[in-house]
Amino acid sequence: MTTLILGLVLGGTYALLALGLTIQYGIARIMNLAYGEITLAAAFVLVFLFQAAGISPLAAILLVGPLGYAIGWALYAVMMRPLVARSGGGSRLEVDSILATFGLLFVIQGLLLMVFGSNFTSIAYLDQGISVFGVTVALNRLLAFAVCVIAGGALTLAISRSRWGLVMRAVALTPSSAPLVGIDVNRVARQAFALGSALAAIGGTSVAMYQTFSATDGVVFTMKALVIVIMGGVGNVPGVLVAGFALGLVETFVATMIDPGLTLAATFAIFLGVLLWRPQGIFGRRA
Amino acid sequence: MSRIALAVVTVVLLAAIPGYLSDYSLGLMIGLVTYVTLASAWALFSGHTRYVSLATVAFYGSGAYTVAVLNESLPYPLVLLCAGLIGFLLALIVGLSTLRLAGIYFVIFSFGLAELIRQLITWYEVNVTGTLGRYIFLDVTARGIYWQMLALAVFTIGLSAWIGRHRLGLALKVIGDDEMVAAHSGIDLSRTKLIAFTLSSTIITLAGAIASPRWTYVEPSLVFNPTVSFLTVIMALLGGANRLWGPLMGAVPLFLLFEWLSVSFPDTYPVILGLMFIAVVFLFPQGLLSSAEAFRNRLKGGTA
Amino acid sequence: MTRMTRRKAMTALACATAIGFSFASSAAVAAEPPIKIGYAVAKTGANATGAGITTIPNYQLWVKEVNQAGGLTMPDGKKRMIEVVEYDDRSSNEDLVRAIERLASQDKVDFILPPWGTGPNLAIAPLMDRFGYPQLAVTSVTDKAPEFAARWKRSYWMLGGGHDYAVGLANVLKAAKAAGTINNKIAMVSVADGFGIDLVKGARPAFKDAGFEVAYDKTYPLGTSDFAALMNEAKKSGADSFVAFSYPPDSFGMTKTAQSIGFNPKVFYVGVGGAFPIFPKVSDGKAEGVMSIGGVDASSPAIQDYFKRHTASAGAPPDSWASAITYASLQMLQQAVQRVGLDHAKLANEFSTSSFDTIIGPVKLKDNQLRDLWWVGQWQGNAFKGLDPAGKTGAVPAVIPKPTW
Amino acid sequence: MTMLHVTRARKSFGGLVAVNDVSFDVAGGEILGLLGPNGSGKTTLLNLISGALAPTAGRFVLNGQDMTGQRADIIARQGIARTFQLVRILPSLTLLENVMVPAAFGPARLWGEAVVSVAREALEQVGLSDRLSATAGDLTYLDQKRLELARALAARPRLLLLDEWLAGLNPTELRDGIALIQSLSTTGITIIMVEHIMEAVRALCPRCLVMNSGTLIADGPTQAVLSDRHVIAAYLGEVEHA
Repeated sequence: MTTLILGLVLGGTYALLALGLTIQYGIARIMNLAYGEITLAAAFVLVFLFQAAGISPLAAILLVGPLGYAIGWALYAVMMRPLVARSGGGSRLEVDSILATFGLLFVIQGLLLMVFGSNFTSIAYLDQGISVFGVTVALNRLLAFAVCVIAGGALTLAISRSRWGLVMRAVALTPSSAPLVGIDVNRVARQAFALGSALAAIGGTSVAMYQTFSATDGVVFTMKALVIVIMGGVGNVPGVLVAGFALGLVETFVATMIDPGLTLAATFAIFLGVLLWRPQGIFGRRA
Repeated sequence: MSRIALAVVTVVLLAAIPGYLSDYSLGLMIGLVTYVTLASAWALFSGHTRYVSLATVAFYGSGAYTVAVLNESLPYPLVLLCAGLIGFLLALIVGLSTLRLAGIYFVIFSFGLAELIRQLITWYEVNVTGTLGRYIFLDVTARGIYWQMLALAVFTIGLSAWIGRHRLGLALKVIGDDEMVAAHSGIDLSRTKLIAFTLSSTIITLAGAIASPRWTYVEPSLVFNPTVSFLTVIMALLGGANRLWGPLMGAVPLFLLFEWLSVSFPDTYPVILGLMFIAVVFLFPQGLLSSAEAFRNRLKGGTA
Repeated sequence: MTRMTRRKAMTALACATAIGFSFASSAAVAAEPPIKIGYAVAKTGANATGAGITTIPNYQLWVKEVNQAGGLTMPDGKKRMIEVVEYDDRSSNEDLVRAIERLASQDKVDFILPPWGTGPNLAIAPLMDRFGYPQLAVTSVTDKAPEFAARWKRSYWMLGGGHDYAVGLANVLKAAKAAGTINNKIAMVSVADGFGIDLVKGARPAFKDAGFEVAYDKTYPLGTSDFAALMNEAKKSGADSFVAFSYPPDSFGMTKTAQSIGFNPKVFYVGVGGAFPIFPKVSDGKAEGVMSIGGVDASSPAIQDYFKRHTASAGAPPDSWASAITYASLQMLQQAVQRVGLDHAKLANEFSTSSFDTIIGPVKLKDNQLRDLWWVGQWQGNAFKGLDPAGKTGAVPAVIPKPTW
Repeated sequence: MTMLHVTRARKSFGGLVAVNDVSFDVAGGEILGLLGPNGSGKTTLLNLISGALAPTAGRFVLNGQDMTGQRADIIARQGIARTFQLVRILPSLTLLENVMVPAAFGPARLWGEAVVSVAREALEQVGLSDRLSATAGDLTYLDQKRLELARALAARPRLLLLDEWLAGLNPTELRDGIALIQSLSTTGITIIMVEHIMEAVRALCPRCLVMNSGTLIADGPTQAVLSDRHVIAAYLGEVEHA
């Protein structure tokens, strides 16, 4: 029971981190290696707002989310769009976007180091425990879990039910033929990338509440998110939720029952296994 | 013929310079030759097939770690041999299981591989041998390392040149362009990819083994540093990964540039580096060599 | 290669008044050429955080103070300014080795200050030995220090070994058990890294000898960010003492997790990071009673003054473990130069044989190692005070049980 | 003499049966037309023969050798070469290199002088021999088609599969294309061609197969097949849909 609840809560924080990436990669077709840095930048901004301006982290989420959206929008327009145009829908975009966002990773990390220094950063907010079915869980983790479930649920609904979601799915499936039915692929991709950045930023703000971090931690977030995205199936929002929860459960299970030393190895082993046997993700459909 | 003569003279000159260099310049040359080797070996497989591998450090680190484990129990040449063998076997296993993955999946898999190997070695060391962090006390001088690495670099480029003229080279190019056509032309996809991947990975493992005595102390988190993989990719792509001399043309200027930046702008260099990186992607999409060629053609032909 | 830019110490000065002051003083000693001191530390990459907390601020503080005082005093009484040559090793040993080669053979600096971390210090040791530079390896914890000191005659190892810290902790716990304040069970976790393994290997026999039963003994991988499962298991183990041989982010994560799940062991010990100035904030102001590695003699005026100066210079107080020792090593250098000048052999001899007066008190190395260290410390009041060795000047008695969060 | 023997070939994707128990024989030296409306399974059938897809069921025998379920490269080395519906050249290679590929890796496995001369010959056959070192990606659409054919010919195949190779050509080009294929037939090569252009089918193929919704609905002399009631219905049906 303890394992189950701890695993689910941990999984929720993982899934929240991965939501944005799956949208960026699945719909906008940008493999964003700087994803973790955007998350981290949001975490720093939250801490700054909290400490310097005294803005409550909960209110700050409302500020940081839209900010992430705006930055994602701008990044896409300035940096990604020319690459997309150049690739002409081919597979070159993947390599190009990996390389370009790898550069972006350095830029953001360098800026964070210059502005916030290399020190560990941490705030204490909502970290009192709360009992869930007899298991004590930190409130901020629970909050991340809730945000994840709400954001993930809303996205799932929006994508499967609304017209906007239909357009998103169309672009994700066949970006080349979407224009035939009057969809502005460029606009949709930009929206998706911006939305992904906003989710990354929200993920970052929740990270700031429960974890100590420093300016060089971004890659860790990217990797975790990537593992979950691949497991869940690229662009598949419910898949990401399930994969995140599954990963949280596995890690907690391995840590409790087998050996905490193998948690990360287990993560990567599962990840590689999924890649080998079901590269479309556990929940993806075969192409 | 004159080309070969030129190459021989260059190699002889390169082999002779350590006598005239300061320790730092020699260190710089070692780093330079190491990355030329890595980038060329990487391009041997990835350049033509366009399978972007981020597993470089998985092999490089394995080589270094092998030396760290064996350096006290075996003579040095045997240690190198073992490292090569381990790289070969590892590449074989990885290759057999992964080369059917395409595109982004291969990229990500290769990245995860380095992490998995690192985690497994760590766990093994902690729980089985009970030590983490090994020492390399070998009587290999910086010059010795330089000569070995130079030899490996020459071998790598020579091998690439030979492959380029051999049917294996043509097969790799075809695979890079269109796997479907390759298969329908009679090319055995998995065998071809496996051979190239194994050759490339074994060389990379050896490079790690040769470089490791310079570090004295080896730990999984130190030797499996993903930056090595990324730098290798960037250097090869910058020069033009599908050209024989491309990786070299990318590795030399980038390596010197990194060195210069970190020396001159120790505080801001990540930002500059990142911006340049982005600039490279935008300005030289096909690599420096291709861009230079296109420029030359434009000068010569007037019209394209 | 293009000409490098030297980051002259003068330009590194933080405030305008200091600049004015140094101009005035440097004008007075204009005849003397500056002393070049070089270092390569991690400004980016995995080691940047550790180096940014413990190593770099102390180097900067010391250089600033020395230059404000007109420079290093030479044996003949003349003063020479310090000129700094610094490189970023990008947390890569290959780059670090090259940077040291550069400092030694290209820049021909007079003295090289060590990098941050055990691995980096070991990586440069053979080079420093070959070039003949003394190496004041402060931030490296290794049980093999005696071996290394014998192998590289001019290397000095100043932070002890994992075994020392483990035994120190065992002593503190043993005393508490004898007094009947804690039971004989310990829950122990360690990071799967050279450092964690060294400590845990020392701790297992030490705890056993002290009559403890290690009820929970697990290792977690480097880079773990969630400790809920681990801490829950530790809580269930029934141990009164929780011991973590951890790295800073883990130490912080465990503290937060312990607080949120209401895990209140009588002894709460975390590894690196526990003595960091940020720790009280991490623990939401409830650091009181938390034990960790290191410690300072909080009652010493020299230490108090050092904390003030460090805070003014770096914007934050130093950590209470390796920072003061780093600064003390620089004072040793300063005094050694004053006694014997810049000759490496003479400096090495001086480090090996003489005693020095530093902020951590008089220092005399034994077999090229600093052994007079704090092994265990505890947050008491607003300071992280040394507990063990109990006989050391400034040692305070342990507060056990720790107040609940 | 039977060159290719296809027995109850079947391919299903999930619930969709793209090729439904198709059986036929091809004699050596024959030029066989494969007709049918869009989506009737013609290309899938070619893919099954060339090994691009593995059949769900059925048997494929080439010259007495069972090739059922073999990989594409092994089938290619047995002497089957093909072109693709959407032209697939190797854009970063030169024309000569493009054409060298099947000569080097196909049934003959040539190298050195031999492979170059075979490649030149094949390029000459399609009229591209003056641009050996041009990059294939720079060619016009028609030249790309020619290049693709030259590549298939360089394999010196016993069986050549053409997937709408004549589609998209203007009338002059079409006439050249038909002449080209006709000139091939004199070399004794066996050809199966998927084609929509009736003019070409009438000129080139003495015999035709017609597929509809995955099923073989007609097999016989071209003239007879084209006037078959079912065949006309199938095509008209398609017209209605469009």
